[in-house]
Amino acid sequence: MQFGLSQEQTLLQDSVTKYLRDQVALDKVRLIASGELNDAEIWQGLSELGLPGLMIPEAHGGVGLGALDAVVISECLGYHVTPSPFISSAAMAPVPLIASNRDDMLAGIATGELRVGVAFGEAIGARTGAGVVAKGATLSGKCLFVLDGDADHYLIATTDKKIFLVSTNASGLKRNALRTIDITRSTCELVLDNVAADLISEDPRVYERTLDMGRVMQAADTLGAAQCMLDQAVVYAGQREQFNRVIASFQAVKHMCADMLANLEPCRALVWYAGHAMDDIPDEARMLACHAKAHLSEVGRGVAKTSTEVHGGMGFTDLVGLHYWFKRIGANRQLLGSPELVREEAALVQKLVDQA
Amino acid sequence: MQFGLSQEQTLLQDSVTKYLRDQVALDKVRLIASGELNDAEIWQGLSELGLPGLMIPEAHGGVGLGALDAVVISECLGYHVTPSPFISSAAMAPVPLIASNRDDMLAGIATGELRVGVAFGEAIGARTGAGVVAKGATLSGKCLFVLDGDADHYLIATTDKKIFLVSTNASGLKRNALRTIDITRSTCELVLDNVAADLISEDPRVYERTLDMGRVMQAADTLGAAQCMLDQAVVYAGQREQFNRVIASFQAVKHMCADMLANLEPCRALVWYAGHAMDDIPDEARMLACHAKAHLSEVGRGVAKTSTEVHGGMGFTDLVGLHYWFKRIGANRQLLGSPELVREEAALVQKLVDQA
Amino acid sequence: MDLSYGTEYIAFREEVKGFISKNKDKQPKAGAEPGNPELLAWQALLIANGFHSRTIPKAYGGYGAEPDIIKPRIISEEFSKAQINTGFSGQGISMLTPVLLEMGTEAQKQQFIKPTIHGEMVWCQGYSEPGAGSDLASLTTKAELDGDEWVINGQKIWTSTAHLADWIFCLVRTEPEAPKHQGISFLLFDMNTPGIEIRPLVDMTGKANFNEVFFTDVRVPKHQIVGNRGQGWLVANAILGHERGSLAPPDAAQSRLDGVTRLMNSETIGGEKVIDNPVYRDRLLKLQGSVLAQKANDMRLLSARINQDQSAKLAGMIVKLTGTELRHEIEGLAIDVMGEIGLAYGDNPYLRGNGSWQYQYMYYLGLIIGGGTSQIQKNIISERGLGMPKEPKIEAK
Amino acid sequence: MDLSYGTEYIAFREEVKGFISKNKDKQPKAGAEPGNPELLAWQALLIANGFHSRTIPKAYGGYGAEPDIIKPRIISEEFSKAQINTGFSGQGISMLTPVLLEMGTEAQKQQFIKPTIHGEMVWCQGYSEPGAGSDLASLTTKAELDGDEWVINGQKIWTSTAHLADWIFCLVRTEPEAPKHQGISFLLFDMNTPGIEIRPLVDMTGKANFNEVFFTDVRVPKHQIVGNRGQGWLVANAILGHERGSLAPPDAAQSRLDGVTRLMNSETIGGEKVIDNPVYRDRLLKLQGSVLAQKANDMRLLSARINQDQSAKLAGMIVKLTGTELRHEIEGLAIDVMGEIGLAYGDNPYLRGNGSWQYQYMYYLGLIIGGGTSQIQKNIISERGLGMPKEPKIEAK
Repeated sequence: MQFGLSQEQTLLQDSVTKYLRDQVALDKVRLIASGELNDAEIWQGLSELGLPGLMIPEAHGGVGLGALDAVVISECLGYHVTPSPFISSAAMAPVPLIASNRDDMLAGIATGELRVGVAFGEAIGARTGAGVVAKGATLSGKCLFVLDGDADHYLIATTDKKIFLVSTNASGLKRNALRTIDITRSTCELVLDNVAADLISEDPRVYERTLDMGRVMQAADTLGAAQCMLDQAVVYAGQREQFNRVIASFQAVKHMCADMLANLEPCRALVWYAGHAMDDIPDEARMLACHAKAHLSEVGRGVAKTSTEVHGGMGFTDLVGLHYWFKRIGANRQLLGSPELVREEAALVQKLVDQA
Repeated sequence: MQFGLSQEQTLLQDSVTKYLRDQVALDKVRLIASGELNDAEIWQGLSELGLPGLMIPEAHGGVGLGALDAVVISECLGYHVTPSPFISSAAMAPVPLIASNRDDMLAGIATGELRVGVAFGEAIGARTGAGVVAKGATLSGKCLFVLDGDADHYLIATTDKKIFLVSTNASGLKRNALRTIDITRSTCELVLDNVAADLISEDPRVYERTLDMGRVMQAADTLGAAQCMLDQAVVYAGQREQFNRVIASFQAVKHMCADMLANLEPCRALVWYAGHAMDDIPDEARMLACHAKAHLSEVGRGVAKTSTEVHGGMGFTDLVGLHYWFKRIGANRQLLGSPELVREEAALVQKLVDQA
Repeated sequence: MDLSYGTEYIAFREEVKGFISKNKDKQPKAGAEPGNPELLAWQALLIANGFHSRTIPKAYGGYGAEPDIIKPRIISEEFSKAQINTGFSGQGISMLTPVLLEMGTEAQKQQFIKPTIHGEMVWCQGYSEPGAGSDLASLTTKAELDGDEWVINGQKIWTSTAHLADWIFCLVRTEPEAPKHQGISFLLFDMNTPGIEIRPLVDMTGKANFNEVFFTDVRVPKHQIVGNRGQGWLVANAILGHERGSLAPPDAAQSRLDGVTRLMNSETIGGEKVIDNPVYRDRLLKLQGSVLAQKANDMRLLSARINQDQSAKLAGMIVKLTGTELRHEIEGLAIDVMGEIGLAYGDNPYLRGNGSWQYQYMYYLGLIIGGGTSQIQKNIISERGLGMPKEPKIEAK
Repeated sequence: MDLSYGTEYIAFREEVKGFISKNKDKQPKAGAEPGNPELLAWQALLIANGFHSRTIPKAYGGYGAEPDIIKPRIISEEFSKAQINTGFSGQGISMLTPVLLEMGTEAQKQQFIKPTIHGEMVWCQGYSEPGAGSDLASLTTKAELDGDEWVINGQKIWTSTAHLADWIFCLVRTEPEAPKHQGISFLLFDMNTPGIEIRPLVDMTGKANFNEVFFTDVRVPKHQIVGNRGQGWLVANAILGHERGSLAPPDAAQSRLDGVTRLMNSETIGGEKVIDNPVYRDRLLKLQGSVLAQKANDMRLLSARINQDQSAKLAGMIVKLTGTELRHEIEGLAIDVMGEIGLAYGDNPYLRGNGSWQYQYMYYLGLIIGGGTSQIQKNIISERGLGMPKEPKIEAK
C-alpha cells in the first residue's frame, strides 16, 4: 500500500521544477504578462521534457503516462505560475482524440508542435449572448473564454456533449483575444459562422472525461499556486519587521499561516487521489474531479487573500509579483465551471439531485 | 434626527435590567432548567413591570408602546437568558387579537394572567409527519415546537395564512411537552382531533405581521444573548492566566473578541431599525424582519461558538453556565424558520424569486 | 427613533434642489483634467453657495457656516440623486485642512487653506515608509535643522497623488533620541523642491494608484512645521480617524450590491437567469443582510454625531474593518455569478455591469490592507474598544 | 499510487472474516455493564486470536505479533463492516500501555499491562488542572517524598473516567525549584487510595462526561513512577500525540455525513424533500469536499506510517484542528436542515437520525477546545510545522 507519489513521479517533479526554476523564473513571466514575449519558447522547453505528450501513448510519440503524473506536472506549473497550454493541449485534448483514434493529431500534439485549444464553456453553461450550435458538419455561434489563445485547432463541445474539431484557419472562424486577470495564460473568443467541423465524439462519457481531466489539472494548478503563496507568506513574515520584531512572531500572523496550511494540506492528498481515480477508479473519478475542482477553488481563494494580507502593502504591489499567483488561482476558480455549478454536478453524479 | 433609543426607552431598559439582575439571576434560571421551578413567578414579576401588555393599547389595559420598545425588552430578556413567554404571549399574540378586536383576550394578556402560545411552524414549513388542517370550525393534525408549553390558549396558523384560536382545555386537544436544548423556555406539541377553533384572521397580512413581530423579537433576544456572551468572554479572558499572562493579552484571543464585536455591533442598529420599521415603515418591515432574524441567527451562532472557545474548558462545563446563552441563541436560530428559509422569504418579499 | 431631519432641513433641501436646477448646466464636463478652468469655476461656485468647504471661515476662503452635521448629508444626498459634480476632494481637503484649522499658525491658515479648498493647491500625504507600515511610528525619514532650514532625507511609499500634487504634508523624524512617538514632526513643503524624486508604484490591479517618493537633501524653511517639533504623531493621529471611516461607506456597498442584483437579473447561465439559481441568490441575500446592518450602523453613527451621544463609540471603531471586508465579498460574489466572464479584465469587451468586478475585488483587498490592516484594526478594537491589555512590548535592539 | 494492501493481506482479511463468522454469536450483549464476565471473555478471545493488543508481547498478556500497520486496519474494517464488538478501549489501553512498553520498568510491565489490556484494570488520566489547561506544564498538584512514599496534594480536572477507573496515571510536580517542564513526574496509583475525592463535572451537554479529582495527602509507594523524577513531561508528550490524531477520524466524519445525507433524503419541509433544497444541498456538498480531502489526507498518513515516509509531517499536524472543526460543522448542518426539530434534545420523541445532532454539535465543540484548543494547535502548526518563531516568553512573577 502506497498513497502518494512514486519515486518516478518525484523524479519527474524534481526535473520539471528544476527547469521551471532555472528557465521560467518570475522575470520571464513578467515579460509574457507585458506582451513582450509569448509562451512559445517555454512550451518548446517543456516539450523537450515531454510534457505535451505526457498522456499520449508511446506508439503515437508520447510518454504514455497517466493522470496522476499529469497532476504532478500541473502542480509544478501552478507553483511557478508557468505560462503554457498544458491543461488544454496536453491534458484535455488528448482524451477525445485518443478515444477517436486521431493518430494524425496525437503525434503533432506530443511533440508540442501542434497546440489544441478547448472550448467547453458553452456546454458547461452558456452565458448570455454566447452558445454554439451544430448543423450537419458545421458549427455556428460563439464560444467565450476558450482555453489557449494561440492554438492551431480547437475542440468545441456542444450542449449535447458532442465534441467537434475545427482548425484555426477554417473559413468562417474568427478568433478574438479575450483579456482576463490571469495574463500568464491566454484565452480567446471564437466566432463561428458555418465553420466546417469534424465530429470527434458523440459519447457523453468522452466529453465528461475530457472535462474531468481539465478540472483535476486546474485543481492541481491551484494547489501548486496556493502552496507557493503560503511558502512566500511564511518567508516574508520571517523577514519583515514591525514593532521591533519579525511579523512572523505575531500570533495573528502565525494563525493566518496555520489556517492556510490547515486548509491546504489535505487538498494535496485530495488532488492526488482525484488524479489516481482518473487512472484507476473509474466509478469515483467524476465525483472526485468535481470535488477537487470546487474544493481547491474555495481553499485557493482563501489562501490567495490571506497570503496577500500577510504581505501587507507589499502584497498589493507589483514589486514582489505575488498577484500573478493570486490571479492564476482566481482564473482556475472560474474556468470550466465555478464552484457552485461544479458542486451541483457532483450532486448529480451521486444522484442527490432529481434529474430534471 | 435621532437614530437609537429614546430616553424613555433607555429608562425602560434600565428598569427591566435592574429587575432581571436582582430577581432573575443565573441561579433562578438553573432552578427552572432543572424543573424545580417554572417561569410563573418570573412572568408575574415582569407583569408588574407591564411587559405582557407592552404593545396592547391602554384602552385594553396595556401600556400602548411599540415594537421598538418591545425590542428593547427582548434584548434585555436575551441578555439575562430570562425564562418567559414574552415573544409568544406579549409580542406575537396581540397582533392578530388586536386586528380582530378580541378585547376580551387582550385585557387578560395585558395583566399577564392569560398566556397565549403560538403555533406557526406548520405554516412556515410543516415537517414530516406534522401539519394542521382546518375543516369548518375545527382543526385536526399536529403542531410541533409550539412556543410556550404553559399557555392557556394557542394561536395556530395554517398554510393558507389563516390564524385560529384554541383553548388548552378544548376537547380533542392533547398537549405534550417537547424538550429542546433551550430549557429556559418551554415548547410543546399540540395534537388536534377535530378541535373547536375560533377563526381569528383570514388576512395574510395579519399572519405575516405576527410572524415578523416574532422574528424581530427573536433577533433582539439573540442580540442580547450574544452581547452577554461577548461581555463574559472579555471578562473571563481578563482573569484567566496561562503562560504567566492573562489570556486577554494573547493576540489570538483579542482578535476572537474583536471579531465577535465587529460582527455583533452593527446587528444592534439593524435590530433597532427592524423594530422601528414594524412601527413606522410598513414598506420595509417584512424585509427587515426577515433579515434581522436571519442575520442575527448567523452572527449569533458564530459568537456562541467563539465565546465558548475563549472560555476554554470552562466554557464547556456547566460551572459558569455559559451554555444557557449558547442554547438560547441556538433555539432562536431554529424557531420560526431557520436562516436559509427566512432569507428566501426576504427574497420573495423583494420579488427576487419567481413566485411559483 | 426619529429618522426625519426636521422642518429647518426641509427648507434647506429645497434650497439645494433650487441651486442644482439653476446651475447644473455650469458643471464641468466629465473627464476634465485637473487645473481645467471649468473645474475651478465650478468649485468657486460651490463654495460661494455653501455646498463645499461649508464650515470653513470666510477669512480662509470658505463659506463660513455654523457646524451642522445634517446639512452636508442633505447636500450629498441631493447632489448624488441628481448626479451632480460635488467639487474637489483629496487629502489636502479632507485631511490637511481640518488639521491646519485646529493646529496651524495663523500664517499657515492664511497661506494654505484658501488655495487648497479652491483646488489650486493639490496635496499628497507622506506617512508610510517601506519599513514603517503597520508600525508607522517607527518611520526613519529624517529632517535635520541646518540654519533656518530642515534638510530631509529618506523615502516614503503609498503616496497616492504624489505625481499630481503641488505640496506634501509629511511625517519626518526630527528627534532621533526621543521615544519613537515623540520624535516625529509634521512638515509641509513644495513638491517642486529640489531633491524630490517620484516613482510610480504599479499595484496588483495593473495601475499605478500609488507612488514611492525619495528625498535627497530636500531643504525646507524651518517655519513650515505644523505643531511643535516632536508633536507630529499627535497631529497625524488627529487626521487618521477621519480616513478610516470613509474608506468603504455602506451607502456605496448598497449601490454596488444593487448593481450585482441587476447583473444577476439580466445575466443567464444555460438560458436560466442567475438570480433564479437559489445558491447564488442565498449568497446575495446573506450579503444584503450584512449591508443592511452596516447601513443601520452608519445611521446610528450619524445620529450619535448629531446628538453628541457617546454610546456609539464601538460602533464607529469597526467601520473600516467590516466595511472593506464586505465590499471585497460583494465583488467576490459578482465574479462568481459571472462565471468565466467574471475573469474579464482590461479591454475585454465582455466586461459589463457597474465597472470591473475583478478590479474592485483587488482594490478592496488593498483597502483591507491599507489605512491600518485588518489585524491592526482588531488590535485597536480589542485594546481601545474592549479594554483588553496590550501585548507585551519588545524593545528596539 | 497503490491502494491495495497486497496478497499477504488478502489472506489475512479472509482469516478475520472467518473468525467473525465463526464467533460472532459469542459477542457480549449490547449495553453490558463494565465488569460483565461476557465482556471479559470476549476480550480474552479477541486477544487470543490477535484481534486486540496484537503487537503486545505474549509475556505481558498480548498476542505477540510483529508490528504491522495494515493488519489492524483490516481488522477494524471487517469488524466495522460486520458491526462486531471490537473489545475494550480507553486511556489505559491507548495511552498508558504504549508508554509502559517504552519507558516502564520490567516490574511495571509485568504488573500492569496484562490486566489493563484484558479489561480487568481500568485507568483514568490525571493531567489538566483548573489553572493548567493550555499551559499544562504549569500544573501545581505536588508530590513530596516522605520516606518511601509520595504524598500527593492538589486537584485534577477533565478526568473522563475517574468514577469508573481502578487506577490513575497522573502528572505531579516533584521538583518545585526546577524549570517548569523539568519538575514534573509521572506517577501511577490506585484510585482507592485514601484521600482521593471524585466529583462529577456536568458539561454543556447536560451529562457528566468528565470529573474533578481532589487529592489530600494521598500516599503512593515511591516506585510507582514511570521514568525518572522530573521526566514526566517527556513521558506525557510521548502519549499526547496519539490522542490528538484520534479525536475526530475522517472515517467517522464520512459516516456521519452519510447519516445527514440520509436524513435530508427522508426529511421534508412543506412536503419537499430537504435534499431538494439547493441551498442545503450545496452546504452538504461543500462539507463532502472537506470530508473527502480529510479522508485522502488520512490515507496519506497511513501510507507514510507504513512506508516510513517523513514527507507527511505537516499532514499529520493539522488533523486534530481540521477534524474537530469539520465534525462540528457537519452537526451544525444537521441541526439547520432539521429546522425546529433540530432543537430536539433529551427525551424528545422527534429526535431521529443517527443520534442527537445537538449533543454531537456541543460534544465536538468540546473537542475543539479539549486535547489542545484550536488556538494551541495553530501555535504548534505555525511554530513546529512552518518554523515560525515562538512568541516572546513572559517570565513567571
